[in-house]
Amino acid sequence: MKRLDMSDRDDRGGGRPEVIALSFPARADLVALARFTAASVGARAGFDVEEIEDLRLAVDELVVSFEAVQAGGTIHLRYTHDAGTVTIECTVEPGLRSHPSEGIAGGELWGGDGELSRQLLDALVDEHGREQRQGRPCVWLRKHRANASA
Amino acid sequence: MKRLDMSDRDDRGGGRPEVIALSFPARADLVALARFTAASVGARAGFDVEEIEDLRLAVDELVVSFEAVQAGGTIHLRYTHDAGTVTIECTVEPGLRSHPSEGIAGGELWGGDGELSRQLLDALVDEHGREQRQGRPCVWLRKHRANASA
Amino acid sequence: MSEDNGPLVVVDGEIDLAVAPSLRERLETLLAAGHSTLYLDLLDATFLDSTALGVLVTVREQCQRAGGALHLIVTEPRILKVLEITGLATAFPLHGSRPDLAGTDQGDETTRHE
Amino acid sequence: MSEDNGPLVVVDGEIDLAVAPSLRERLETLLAAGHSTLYLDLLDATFLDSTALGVLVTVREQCQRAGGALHLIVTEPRILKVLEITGLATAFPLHGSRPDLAGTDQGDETTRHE
Ligand SMILES: Nc1ncnc2c1ncn2[C@@H]1O[C@H](COP(=O)(O)OP(=O)(O)O)[C@@H](O)[C@H]1O
Ligand SMILES: Nc1ncnc2c1ncn2[C@@H]1O[C@H](COP(=O)(O)OP(=O)(O)O)[C@@H](O)[C@H]1O
Repeated sequence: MKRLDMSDRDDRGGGRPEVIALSFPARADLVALARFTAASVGARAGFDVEEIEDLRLAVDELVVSFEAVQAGGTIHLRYTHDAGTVTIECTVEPGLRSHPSEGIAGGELWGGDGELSRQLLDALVDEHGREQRQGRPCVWLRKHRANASA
Repeated sequence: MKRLDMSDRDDRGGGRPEVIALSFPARADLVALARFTAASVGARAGFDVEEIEDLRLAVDELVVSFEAVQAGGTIHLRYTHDAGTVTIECTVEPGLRSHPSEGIAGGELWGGDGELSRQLLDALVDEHGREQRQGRPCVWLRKHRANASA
Repeated sequence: MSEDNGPLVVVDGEIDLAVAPSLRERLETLLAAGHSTLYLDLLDATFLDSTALGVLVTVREQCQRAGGALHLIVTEPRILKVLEITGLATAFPLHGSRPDLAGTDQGDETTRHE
Repeated sequence: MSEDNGPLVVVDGEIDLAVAPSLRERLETLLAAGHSTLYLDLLDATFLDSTALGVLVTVREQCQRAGGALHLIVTEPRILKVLEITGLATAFPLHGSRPDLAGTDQGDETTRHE
């Protein structure tokens, strides 16, 4: 599992990277927001239809990887694209678990899906990882357009 | 035009209001993000299909009201819902206008649409307004569900 | 040229800030080519905001100045609602279906906007 | 009960974290009612993530333990891709269309999941 290299992000391709940020409560019926935003960013980055579908599934996998622990928390997503490369970072801000049944967590339902999620991410994106960012867990991915100029 | 009253927001209905935040570069093809997010928030607030369509159009009108001035800037949207009431605030962070032709602005195309926009907002939402927020322009709207408990 | 006939332009999907400029360009190209009456097919359009409406109002004025009209073909209730809210439902000749294409020059000019 | 016949469950749209729990509930209700073989119609499903896949894997094991199988009816390339990536394309009996409903109890049990 690689570490997210931020250093070369801002000057790749000589352009300004576009940043889209999205935060929402960790609830199952809001995960679609993460997918729709990924599709928009993929389209802006010049991804083709298949690559956009890959990105939609990959960001879904990032977000659901936080489910069990973080019900009641807030999901923060940061989408960047630059020269045909999309980077998505997902962090979670823990919340008070006042309504556990309503959160993204599904209890024992989700046990053991981490392996499926990892297999999907391995296949769908070029790089992905999990690390601590200012004391909070962060999962991220990076995907290049097939015909990327970078 | 009313001022946005923030004071009663956090305790209406006794619940925790849900907050969804979205930021994106002021570009025409990203306005769809604002609409999709509005639809998700409307659904969470219990709006019916017609109310959700009203909300989608209304947030579009908030965002495009910033077009001409703010090409190259960043649009910040904050969606809150609580007890069947949705509040959306839209502020703009000015940017360097390095690529004026690519931004949301369409030059003279948009001149005179403010009146159409205002008519639509008047009809579609319960309250809307424009004010300065920490030195930046902020447009906002509030819409109640027809069968809202509040 | 008859005032009742004119080229047909078809747009579908969401007619918003991203699409309005090219719609305007398309309609104004036909005006510049000498057409004063235009037909805009919105049957497969699902959304129309004030920026698109601004284009329709502007082009409508240009058509009228040239002695013609901008006809809208629209059935989508959301788009009719937008026209009604803004008081524009009576400003355009509205049609519930495409006019018969026979005998006009619409066949050639019909182009799908996407 | 024949191992080849069983109730049909239909799901459409995006099968994700929001939908997976009710899908699981629906399938397990049929298992609890004594069915060991189930058919899941994914013909109108457009998206399937690891949480939905986790449900399919769990229910498949329950079916097999009861001497039956979980059949998937799927043609969507995106869903086939997900099955292939995770090595599960050969773990389920796959069908390109709905089995003939005649002579089974599927007619009664068929329910649309939405
Ligand atoms: N649906 C559409 N049909 C025709 N042209 C379109 C459509 N959507 C966008 N365009 C055109 O594509 C160009 C780029 O669109 P725009 O939204 O401004 O993206 P960008 O900000 O990347 O330039 C514009 O000239 C616009 O007129
Ligand atoms: N497409 C669907 N079909 C059937 N049930 C669904 C579907 N989507 C959601 N549900 C059910 O609706 C309930 C609420 O969904 P959920 O996403 O958890 O929203 P909330 O967070 O508001 O409770 C859940 O029990 C879920 O199983």
